[in-house]
Amino acid sequence: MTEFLQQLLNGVLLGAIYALIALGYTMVYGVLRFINFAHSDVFMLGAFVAWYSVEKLGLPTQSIGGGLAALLLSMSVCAVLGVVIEKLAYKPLRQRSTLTVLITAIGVSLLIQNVAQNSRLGFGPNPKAFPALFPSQQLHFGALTVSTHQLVVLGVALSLLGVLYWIVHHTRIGTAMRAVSFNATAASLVGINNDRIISFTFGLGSALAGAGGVLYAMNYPSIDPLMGTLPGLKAFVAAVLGGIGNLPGAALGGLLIGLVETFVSGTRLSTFRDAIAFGILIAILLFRPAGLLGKLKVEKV
Amino acid sequence: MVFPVAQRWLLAALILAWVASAVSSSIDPYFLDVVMGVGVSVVLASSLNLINGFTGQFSLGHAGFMAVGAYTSAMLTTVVAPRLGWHPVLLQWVFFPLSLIAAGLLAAVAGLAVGAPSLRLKGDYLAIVTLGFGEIIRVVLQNMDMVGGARGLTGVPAYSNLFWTFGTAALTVYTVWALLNSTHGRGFLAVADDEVAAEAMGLDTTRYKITAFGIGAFFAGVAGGLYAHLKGYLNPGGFSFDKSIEIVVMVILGGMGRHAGVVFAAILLTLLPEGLRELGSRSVPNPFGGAAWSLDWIKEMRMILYSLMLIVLMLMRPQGLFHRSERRRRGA
Amino acid sequence: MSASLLQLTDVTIRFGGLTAVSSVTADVREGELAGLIGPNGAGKTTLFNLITGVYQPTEGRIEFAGASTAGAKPFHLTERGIARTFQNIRLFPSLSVSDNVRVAFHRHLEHRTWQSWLRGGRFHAEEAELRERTRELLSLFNLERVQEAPAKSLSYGDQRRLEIVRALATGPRLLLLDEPAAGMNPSEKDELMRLIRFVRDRFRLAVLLVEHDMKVVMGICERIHVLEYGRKIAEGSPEEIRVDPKVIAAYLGD
Amino acid sequence: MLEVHNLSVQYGAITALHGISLTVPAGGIVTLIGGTGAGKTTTLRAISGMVKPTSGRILFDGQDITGLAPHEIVRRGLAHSPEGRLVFANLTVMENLQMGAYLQRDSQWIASELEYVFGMFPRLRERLEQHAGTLSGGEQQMLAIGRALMSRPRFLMLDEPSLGIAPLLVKEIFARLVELNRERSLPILLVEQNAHLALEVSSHGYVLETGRVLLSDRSSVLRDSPEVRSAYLGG
Repeated sequence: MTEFLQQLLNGVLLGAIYALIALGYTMVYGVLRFINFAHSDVFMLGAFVAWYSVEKLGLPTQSIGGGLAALLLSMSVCAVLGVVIEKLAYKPLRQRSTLTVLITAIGVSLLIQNVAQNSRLGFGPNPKAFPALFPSQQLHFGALTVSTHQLVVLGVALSLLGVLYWIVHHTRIGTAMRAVSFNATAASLVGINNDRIISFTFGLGSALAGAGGVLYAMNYPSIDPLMGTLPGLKAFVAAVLGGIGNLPGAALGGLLIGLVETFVSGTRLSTFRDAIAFGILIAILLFRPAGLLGKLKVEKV
Repeated sequence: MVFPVAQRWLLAALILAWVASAVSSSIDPYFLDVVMGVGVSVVLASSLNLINGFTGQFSLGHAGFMAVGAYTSAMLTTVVAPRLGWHPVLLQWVFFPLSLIAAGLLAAVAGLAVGAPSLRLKGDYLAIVTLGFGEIIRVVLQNMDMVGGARGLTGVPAYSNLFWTFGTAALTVYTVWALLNSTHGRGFLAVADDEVAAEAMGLDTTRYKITAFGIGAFFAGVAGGLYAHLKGYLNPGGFSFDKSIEIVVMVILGGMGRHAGVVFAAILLTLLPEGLRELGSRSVPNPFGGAAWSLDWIKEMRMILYSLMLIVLMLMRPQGLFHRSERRRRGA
Repeated sequence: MSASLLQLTDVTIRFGGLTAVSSVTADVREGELAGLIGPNGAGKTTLFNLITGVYQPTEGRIEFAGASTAGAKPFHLTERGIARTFQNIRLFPSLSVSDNVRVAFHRHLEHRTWQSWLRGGRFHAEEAELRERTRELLSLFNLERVQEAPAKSLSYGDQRRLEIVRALATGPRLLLLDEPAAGMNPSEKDELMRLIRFVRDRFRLAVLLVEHDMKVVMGICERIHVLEYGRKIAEGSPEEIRVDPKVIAAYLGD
Repeated sequence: MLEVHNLSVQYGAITALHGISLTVPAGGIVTLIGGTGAGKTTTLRAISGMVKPTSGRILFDGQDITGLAPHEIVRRGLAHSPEGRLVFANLTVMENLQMGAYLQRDSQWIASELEYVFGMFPRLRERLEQHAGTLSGGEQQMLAIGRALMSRPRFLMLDEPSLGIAPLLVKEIFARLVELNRERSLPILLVEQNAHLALEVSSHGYVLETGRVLLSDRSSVLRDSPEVRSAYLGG
């Protein structure tokens, strides 16, 4: 029972991180209808900015203030980066086919990875130890052991999800985001500047990815320039699983993938966990071709 | 017997490959390796072009089909072949091609298995299912001790030579060409252009899409077999999602469904990193006198340059590098 | 009176809560020029999609040449002799004009796909014959001059005509035309009316026409079905339809 | 109020508009009629910035708005209720109307304008919390018009408000439009396939065919023109 609860907790933690990344994929898909492959690299950069802020800028470790500062710094840098990437690489392709944008996104992703791996321009190829940003301590609740880091991860992830929900549903710009994703033409006809909303969406999604990167690094305290690939891929799967373009779907998908991965890890099939995650995805898509919460569009003839 | 023009080209290409292969011992081995790699890329890109370019689907799992083929043929030549006690020449010239066919067939079965259920899915959803399938193959291979697991499979004999690589490349190019330049084959293009209209014109779009997956996967499997016997070593990590992306990039850069364009893009993109590596080992004379300038930085920067080029190309030439309407020309 | 080629009996289709076509009974006879009219959104195109197998009816029966079409996919129905054009022109835009027609001819081929690979004598003979038939068909409609151009580069009128030619290449017994006169000027419309009559006589088939332009419909149709709001409100000759009070109300308001 | 000079639009190889010119005076209702593919919708789309014209000029209130982005044109007071209504199906009726007031900051004005819209279409008030996608065609059309009004337009363009709507509702909607035009002297450019109705409510009409203006005259004249009668009025 304790074992189960422990795993459940770990699964929810991982799932919350996947959900943060998946939301970025899904938001961008919502407004632009394409898969932003560079998203997983923004996630990686998020972790590195936090690392940098401690190692080079000298933010204190093991402190709540320092940890929050590093987190906020990561999110801001990633947000700016997301906006810049969109302006430089994707915006000129607005009228082009999705495939063109997709390949550009792959190019951007490769560029970020390779610059990051370069020792002169970036961080170099070797893994780096990630510092303990927040005070770390083991807490015991009965037989259950929880680290303060885990609590921070959970707390931050849940608050960010809450803030996102509030932005999307209760602010003017959030409403505009929804409008653009429902119908970009109609949105422009009520006076919404679609380009601005798209920029904002990229910024918001990238900030969440940055936060996801920091939280992920706190759990798996070694970071390297290719660390984004696998979590990115899984978050992408989570977004599709939930129904791409659907925000609650992305959160649900992230949670599901996190739980499946954690529980499979605890069994003999542990080395198969990625395959099982994909297998579940495929099975679900075959029964619900538009994902769990997605709506199938019927083509007009 | 008089061969039609196209078959004559195929025959000429095969003979050329044979001759080149006969003199290959006098070619620089590194160069040879690169050239054979080009042949494998051509097979991979042309076969993916049939699925993604001509039939308008979107597969991100080509590396998975390649992996199935690579491991199948490598297992045949490393485990089965030694027990036969055949002469090495027979092994390379009879057993190896048979193993390639087996590799292709098994990959084709995988292709049909992915293609069939995926028909309900379109666009991004199809892409993710093929991607997922590729990853599953990789994880399964990583966990199969029989094929070396994550450590990889070593000691694969070096049966791939210029004849096999270029012969297969020529055959793939011919097959795709022959298929498209026929009334039945134009159906692939019609399905890509407008599925609803294709269905209304009596085309069984389902069959077309599955056929494209089957044939595409077959050649990806054969390419995998060639690759295995070229490198002499297989590692599941080599068939990751990145490899699939690499092939997709060739297809898109070549101009999605432009046959010749995709072949050129495959050649170019395989040579480019090697070319940059080669360039990086040289130095240019310093025009101001003094020590020559080393171009070492290119070696270090080559992947950065590659990705930058990709972005710039997409911004400048979104239709692909070789945008020339080859479909307009009439075939047989 | 000739027999019914197409028979719809109490056909209904609902999308979610919306009933797009409601209990429609209608028929098209062998060799007939029939019309289907009604205000925008009355369900005409939906009815076309039901007949061609794009949608399956929620209730009711559709029979073509005496056999039910239930469960048949569009390509099955094309094989059985139903061909169509689309309201918003759906050619194969990147294929050449002749390839558009050639693809539609494919079901007349004897050889199989793999024989395209071997390219033997049978393949070449059949392909040559098909090229000839394509050329003939195109020249009949004055499209031979553009046969190598990609379909998307054609003028609007030529694209509309090519769509009809492509449908004819499938060898239909019933041809469904969805607003063929859309976007045409009066002289083009006259030309179109001649063309439709010519097609019917030359290829000995029945035509069912959805059209907004009253002049075209009244000018060529022998029998007209009128839909409003998913229901059939009238059926009859152009003369009868013209004076039918229900039709006048539907079109003109009251 | 609105002047269109020699407007041409091209989609790929197909020319949809060949130099259309038209004028809508302040306070007037002008209608464009013509068959499918005549270029009516394209004209509206070009005016509201949804498609870029290949040539020609569009003047709104004396200012050149040719080639501006749609949101900039809306900002200047030109509202477009598009073909197919394009309401936000997943948002509620209320949210759709609030969306229409996206550019308006004055909450008092928004509240009073909401009241005006509900007064115009009482059915919308009854459906306030319903998702727009679940409304009937007629209700969606009312919502689309209401949403356009919420952007505080000085000029209104409507594309086929009668499309797929029961005749009784069409009558109601058109009656409201006429009132709206009178009460606020809001100029309206109306695209309509139901030529009879369109010529009834408008003061001036343009008949379009294959991207050209075929006829233009006072609506009462067009209504009696034998050409228009035979082609569009079924008589």
